Formats: sequence, C-alpha cells, structure tokens
Amino acid sequence: MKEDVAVIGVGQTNFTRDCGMSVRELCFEAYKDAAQGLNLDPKDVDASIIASAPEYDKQRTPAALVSEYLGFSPSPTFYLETVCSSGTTGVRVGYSLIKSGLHDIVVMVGFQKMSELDSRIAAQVMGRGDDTMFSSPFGTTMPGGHALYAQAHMDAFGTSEEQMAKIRVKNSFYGSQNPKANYKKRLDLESCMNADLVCTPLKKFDCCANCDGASAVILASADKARKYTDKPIWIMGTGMATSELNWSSRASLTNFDSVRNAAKSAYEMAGVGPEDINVAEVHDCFTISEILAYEDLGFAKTGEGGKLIDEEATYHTGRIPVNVDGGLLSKGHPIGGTGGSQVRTIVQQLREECGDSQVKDAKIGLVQNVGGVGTYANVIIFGRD
Amino acid sequence: MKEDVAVIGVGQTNFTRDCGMSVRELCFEAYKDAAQGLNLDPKDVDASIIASAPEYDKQRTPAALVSEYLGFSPSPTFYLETVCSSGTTGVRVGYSLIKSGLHDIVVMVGFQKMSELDSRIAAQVMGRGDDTMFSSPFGTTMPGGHALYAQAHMDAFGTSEEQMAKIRVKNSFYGSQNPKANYKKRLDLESCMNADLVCTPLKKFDCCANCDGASAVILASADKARKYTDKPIWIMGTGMATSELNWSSRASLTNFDSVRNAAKSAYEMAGVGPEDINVAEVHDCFTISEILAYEDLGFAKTGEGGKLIDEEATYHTGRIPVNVDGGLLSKGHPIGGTGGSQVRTIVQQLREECGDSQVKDAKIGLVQNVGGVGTYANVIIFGRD
Amino acid sequence: MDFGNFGVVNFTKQAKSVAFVDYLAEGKLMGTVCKKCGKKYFPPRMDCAQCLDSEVEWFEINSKGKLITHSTVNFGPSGFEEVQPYTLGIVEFPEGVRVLAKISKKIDPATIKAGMELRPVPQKLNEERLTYEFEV
Amino acid sequence: MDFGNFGVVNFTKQAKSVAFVDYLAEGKLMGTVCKKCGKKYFPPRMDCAQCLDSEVEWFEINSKGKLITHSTVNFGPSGFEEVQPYTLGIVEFPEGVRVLAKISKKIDPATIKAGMELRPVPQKLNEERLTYEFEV
Ligand SMILES: [Zn+2]
Ligand SMILES: [Zn+2]
Repeated sequence: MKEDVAVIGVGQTNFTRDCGMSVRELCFEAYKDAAQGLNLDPKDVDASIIASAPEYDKQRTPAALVSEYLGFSPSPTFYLETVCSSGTTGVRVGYSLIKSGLHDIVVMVGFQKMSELDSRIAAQVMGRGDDTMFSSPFGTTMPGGHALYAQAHMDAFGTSEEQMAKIRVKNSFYGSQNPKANYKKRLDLESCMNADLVCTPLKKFDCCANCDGASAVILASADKARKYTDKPIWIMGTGMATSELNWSSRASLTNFDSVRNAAKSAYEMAGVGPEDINVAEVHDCFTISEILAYEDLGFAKTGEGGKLIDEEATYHTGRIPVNVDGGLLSKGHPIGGTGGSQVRTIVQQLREECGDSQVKDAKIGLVQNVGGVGTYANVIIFGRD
Repeated sequence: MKEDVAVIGVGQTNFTRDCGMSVRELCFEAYKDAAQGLNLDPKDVDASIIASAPEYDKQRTPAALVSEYLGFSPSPTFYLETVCSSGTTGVRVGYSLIKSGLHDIVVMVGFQKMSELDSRIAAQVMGRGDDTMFSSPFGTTMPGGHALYAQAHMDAFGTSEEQMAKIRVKNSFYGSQNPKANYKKRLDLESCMNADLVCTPLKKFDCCANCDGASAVILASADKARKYTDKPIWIMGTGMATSELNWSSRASLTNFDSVRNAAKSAYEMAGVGPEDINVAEVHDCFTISEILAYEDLGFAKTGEGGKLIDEEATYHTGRIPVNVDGGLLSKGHPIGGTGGSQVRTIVQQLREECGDSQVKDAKIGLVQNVGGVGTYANVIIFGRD
Repeated sequence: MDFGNFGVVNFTKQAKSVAFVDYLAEGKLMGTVCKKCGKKYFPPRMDCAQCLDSEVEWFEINSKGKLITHSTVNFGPSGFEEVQPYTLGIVEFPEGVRVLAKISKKIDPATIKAGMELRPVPQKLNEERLTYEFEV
Repeated sequence: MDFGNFGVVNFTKQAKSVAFVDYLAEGKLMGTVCKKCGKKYFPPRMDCAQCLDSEVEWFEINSKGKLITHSTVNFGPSGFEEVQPYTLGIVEFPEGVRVLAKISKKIDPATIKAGMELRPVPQKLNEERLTYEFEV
C-alpha cells in the first residue's frame, strides 16, 4: 500500500432541514467531531480548504471566516467548488497539497446551509447549474436532468421504476440506523412506488432532499499521520473528470462519462479494480444515480445496474455493499457537506466502527461523488494498513 | 534553480469597463492569448482551475462551462476563490497538482465580469466580503477597510497623502503604456491630490476601478515545459497566508500580517530575499496597499514605504521596480482576473518582452496578490534559466 | 436583441453569439461551424476550441430529428410557475447536433416516446421573449 | 430577536450566538469568554477554537476605550444611502477586545483623532433594528 497521504480524522454534523446555526458554527461542529481524540492544536493545521456551493449564503468568501472561527489563521485557506462534489474535490486537492510537499496537515471542511431559501428559489439556483445561456431558459432542474438519464436508461436497458424504488428501500433501511441522517423513516417498496411524480419517471422518494449540514476531513502526511493516530486510512487513488455541461455535447445519456473517466484514473493509481472494493459510498442524489454508479464504477456491467439491487448485492452483507449509511437519499444532501460525509462513512467502515451496518473485513473502500448532472466526478479509493 | 514547475504561457484580455462578451467568451480570449505559439492541443491540458469571485455572475459552477468552451473536457476542472487573490491561489494550487505528480499541464483561468452590476450593489457585494454578521451591518466597504489601514499608517509613521498620490502618478505613467489597461490617462500629482474623497483619507485616484477582464496562466512540469517552450519561467517559491476576517482579531492595522507570513514562506522556499528581487507586481487596489506591500515584502523598512516612492526607487529604472505595467490602479481590477495578469507581467519581464518598461537584466520576479482587506495573501517568486 | 430576450427566464445579457437570438426572431434555429476545421457547434459559439480561431459560419437546424430522451417536469424553478408541467426533450438532428428544448403541449404526453420524429419550431413567448420548441 | 435585527443591513438570521442581539435590546454590548481556557472573544462566539469547547460566559463592554483608526465613508453599500457619510472607527477597550462600529454623528468629524477616548452605546435604529455606536 502506498503510504503518502492519510485521513486521520472525519466528522459531520447532523444533516437536518433547519440547523438553527450560522455557517461558521455549523462548520465548527463538523471539525470538532473530526478532531475528536486527535490532540491536534488548531495551530498545527498547515492549510484548510473550505468547500461549498456559493449561491446559498450571503457571506462572501467564507473560507477566511471559517478558518478564523476554527482557529487555523494565519495558515493558508481557500474556497473551492464543484457543486455537489465540492467536498471530495477538496480532499483531492488536499492530497496534492500534502504530496507536493507544501503542507503536512490539511483540513477540508464542506458545508451548506440551505434552509434560508424557499424551495422554488432553490430550484432556480440549482437550475443555474445548467448552462444559463442555453439550457436554464427552458426550465431545466436537477431532478429533471437526472430524469432525462433515467428515461434513457429505462428505454435502452429495461431498467424499471421498481428497481429504482428498491434503491430507496435499501438506503432508507440504513438511514433509519444513522443517527445523523435527516430522513430516518424506513420505506417499503409500495410507498416508494406510489409516491407523487416529481418529474417523469422520478417520484418523490427517488429524490434526495436538500438540507443543512457540514463535514470535515483531516488529512496528513505519513509521518504526521502516525504521530496523531494508530488507525490512519490511506488514500490509495484519486481520479477526477468532467463532462460537458451542455446537453448537446454529451456522448452518452445512459451513463456518466465523467464517472467512468474518474474511476479509471482512481483504479489505476490505486492498482486495484472494482472487484477489490469491499464497501462503497456513491452519489445517490436520485435512485437512478446509484444504478448508473454501479455500472460506471464496474460493480455491474453496462445496463445491468438494476439487477444488482434486485439481487440485494449492495446490502452490507452482499457482494458489494453500497451506501450502507443511508446515502444522500436518506442522510440528506447538503451540497458542499456531502462529499466529506461519504468519506467519513468509508473511513469509519475501514476502521470497523460501524456497528450494525459494519461490512465484514472491509479493507478497501471507494467514494464516488458527482457534481451536477454527471458534470464533475470524483472517485477516491481508501485502504487501511 | 529548482526546476519543478514552470509557467509556459500567460495571457489576458483587455481590462475594460464593459467587455460586451459572455464569461465563457472572455475566458476564451485570455486562454487564446496565453496559448499563442505553444502548439498545445486542448486535449493535452491535464486539468484546469477556474478562479473568480462568485457574486458577480448568475452562471452557477462556471468551471465546467469554461472548461468545456476551452475544449479541456473531460479533464478535471474546479472552481476556486480567495476574492481578489483567486488567480494566484489558482497558480499555487496548480503548482501543487503538478508537483504532487497528479498532472503535467494545468491551466489557470481567472475572470470577472462586473459590468452588469450597478456600483452601489457592487459596493454591497464587496461589503459582504467582510464578516456579514458583525461588520457589514455597519456599512464597511473595500475602500473603507483600506482607509482604516491608511489612517493608521499615517498616524503611526507620518505617511502622507502626497506619498500615496505619487504611487498613482507612477502607476498611471505605466498604465498609459499598457495597451490592455482600462485607465490609460497619465495623471499628475496635482490631479491626484485634488480628487474627491471616497473615504478619508483615500481620494478617487487612490482607488482602483472594478472592470471586466480575464487572464490565463499555463503551468507545466519540467519535462513538458521544455517540450513546449524554450523560455520556461520557473516557480521558485510560493507562500500563502490568511489574516482573521474580523477587525477585532487583527494584531496590526499598519501592515498586513498575511503578506508578511506569505512572503516569509515564499522567500524561504525560493532561497532568496527581498534584495534579490529584480521586479515585482504588488496588489495596489489602493495606493496605501502598494506602500504596505513595500514594507511587508521587505523592500522598505516598516514605516518607510512612503520614502521608497519619494525616491522613485520603484520606477522601472529604480532599485526595485514595482507595478511597471500600471498596477491594479491603472490596469483595472477584475477580481478573479487580476492575479493572472500580475503573473503575466512578471513572466513577460523575465522573458524580456516589455519594451519601454522592460527592467534591465530581470532574472527574479515576485508577485504579491492580496484578497480582501489583507485577508488572504499570495506571494510567488519566479525565475528564469 | 440580447440574451435576455431568449427563453422564459435568462440570466445572461451580453454575448458575442447574440446573432443566435436575432436569427430566432427571424424564425430560424441556428448553430455555428468553424470555417477553419469544420467543427459544428450547438449551442452556437463564436470561437473554436480546436483551432482557437474565431471565424465561424451559421447553419440552420430545420430537419426532423429523433427524440433521445424526455422528462415531464412537475415542479419548475421560479419563473416557471405558470408553464408547469412541461416536458423537456433532447433531439438528435441529421445536421449532426443534439438540441435540448421543451416539447410542444400540442403533443399528448402519453404519446411521447424515444425515437419519435420531432422538428424545432422557433416561436415568440410574447412581444419581447423568444424560444423554440419541438413539434411533430 | 435574530441577527436580522442587528445593524442597518444584515444578511444573517440564525446563529447560536443570538443572545448578543437580545443583550443589545437590553442596552448591553457583550462579548464571550471561554469557561475552560478563559479566552475572550469579540465578536462573541459560542465555541472556543482553542479548546473546541462550547461552554461560554458573557461579559459586558462598557468602559472607555482608545480609538485606533477611523475613516469617513462617503459612498456606502446599498441600504446605506440615507445614512452616508458615516465614520467608522476601531476602538480598543480595557476589557481586552477591539470593536468596530460607527462613530456618533454628535462628534464633530474634524475632532476625531487616534487615541481619543470613546465608549460603546447600544441603540435602537427603529422599532425592529438595533446597533451600537461610539460616543465620547
Ligand atoms: Zn475549428
Ligand atoms: Zn477555550
């Protein structure tokens, strides 16, 4: 195992519809959770990366404010964004800051406070993540964009609404066991199938909910990692890729090319393949997204993602456990806070701290985090000693 | 000289009050200028970093859009921000992406299109760069923040309004020779001294103007750099630091601690001192800022920045030439576009392409770029073979 | 005309490619092609990423194309309260480009299927605003 | 009360430190001190960066302090049209904190000088909005 850069701490706040806190306070809770037990003086943090999507908060340039509130100043800090995948972009850039020799300890804090926007303005803000000159004028939305992929996947491969519903049934099962999840109710197949249509073919329970939340990941060089923890989790590989933002330019509407490219880079760097992954967190902003992820990450053949959930292979006792913390669908999706929460779950799985949903003998874990409608993709592979 | 990461291309658009273009088109012009003569296929670009301040444009997540328009997809791209120093933060992070081994060629594109906001809303947006809970409620502004430093510096060291005016006289002299500058008029001491007060003690010509503009910097690993150019300009050192955003937390109001910390890191990494710098670009968003920069970078002793301009030591024939392209004061300040333009000037100086304002025998150059009121600081030191 | 005239809601005003909106006003949906390398672009653009060249010609998209995928949106962004639900579709045209637009309400949603033939029809939303949608 | 009640313009509503605004309504300008390590904070905060602890006590700032620097702003952000010009100052208090606020218009601007003694005076801007400014 390459032992260059390790995760030494992970944390998150409760994900909730209305946190009642200011952004700086929310970030503090996530960092405090991540730093727990580490005996890390804030002055030992060499740099911080603050990740979110900037449209939800009136505070301009929050990096300095969060860095100050967490006691990191005067060390460097900056803000970084790839919408919903901002958190893992922060982890990737944090890796490079350490591997390049610039820094030894880097903290990534991702957050979003979405509760102060009403849902229609939120839909407008999200729609502006599409090309505002040529696509937003037609009223494209985040669910609508994923629905275009869902419809194409159903037409091409016979993927069914029931298979999509089964994704949510699984994720709500694990969400009900996650004390930090926003949506804790367990859902059965019938409720998912009978829910209102948001945009064909996606129904209410096919969609994740926006919420408030923050997460933090503490990264360290090998030497420092061993000083602070006896359970370092190593970054084995990181891959990132982009798809064209424009609908006109996308070669495929039945998979995310960005995810395939990112996965290829990450597997190559880590020297492993999909068959070596013991547990994965994937970006299930919609149920269809988890099915696409199965295929794009190589857990299932193209077109056969639906079968994987039919076989219950992605439950924690299955062949390739996925989103056994509730996923975005049940945890909730605080844009900038999401990636760090995915990393947290994988790190906790590799440290064997996951109680009822612990995957047995988990040695290698994968995080896949997507920004926009497959626009950005990060795949990061983690391993333990 | 360490030959790890080189700048192989620099470019910028005209800086102008109203560019008449969309953001993607503006970025294209900057990149086209930077790539001129390089024979670089966009598919050879391994990653791109898009830098700006997000409050001026309705397009959400512009990184994907700009990356697509410039032909870089599917390579990774992300958005990054430290307000006015976003461009150099992008260059620093680009350095780390290459030095870490993740990428070989990284393009940083910084931009801002500010012309679609009226000036009072622009002032509000800029004021939100202060702490929105505790400072913005009092009507703090960018000029106001710098004015607090100017007043303190005058009270502590006897720095005069005339010394500040002389900074603008110098920078307007060089701005009049820069075809890409927004403000091309040459100003004399009298016009500067008699201009209207914006906020005491700063007058109209002590302040830079916001404008539209973009810049691009192409970075490469040593091997690739030599493949594409016979005039690589090396990154010798990069330092970055942050000051508390809150006025209450700042130890000094007569210098920028962030700049001092960033300079210390950059000098150490480069193995040089202020006496080794042949030419510098510093962040003169206000005339006082250039005086602070003289002191914080070690070109003058603390309190003696004003003397340096009295002695005309910072003209291109002087001891330590500073902002011999017009600076922000005359070029204009398109927030995210500014840092890349500073890097462009230093690279052109080290390549000896600067005509009338060329500094003789320039071998080592320095860029100092500040975000907010001394909140973020980048210092980057460049050298030629 | 500027980009503010295009679509139900638009957040952009200035663009070098503003002729796109002027053409729409004349009833034409247009893309661009790079004079140097021949690459076709939709959405239109005045700059070619391949050649870094900015010499382009306009071409019209007015054939029938095939619907690739579609979705009926029941909850739209602010500004779309009055028009929802609406159906979005992506159509591939023989001109070699794909286009996203609304599918006309004249078409019964139950009959909308991948592979069906549709053509783009420029139209006025009101005195100031222009768009295009897909009809049979 | 929430943070929306503080200042001429405020963009924040929710915060754990909202008692700051309630104290202002009672005529008190308050900071916080960490119960564990004794670090004093202004602006107040409910969390200590040094101990990662969230047990704090409030303390009042009501002494005379010394003006460190000041500026008269002639062009303010939107929302400040009616109140400009206004003078901002930073005052260092013997309580061990520095505070930014407006200097009262009762003070002749020509007499404002670094080192002068000022005290913070909480006040109502109107029925809903609170602030504090510096007076002699
Ligand atoms: Zn071409
Ligand atoms: Zn404490």
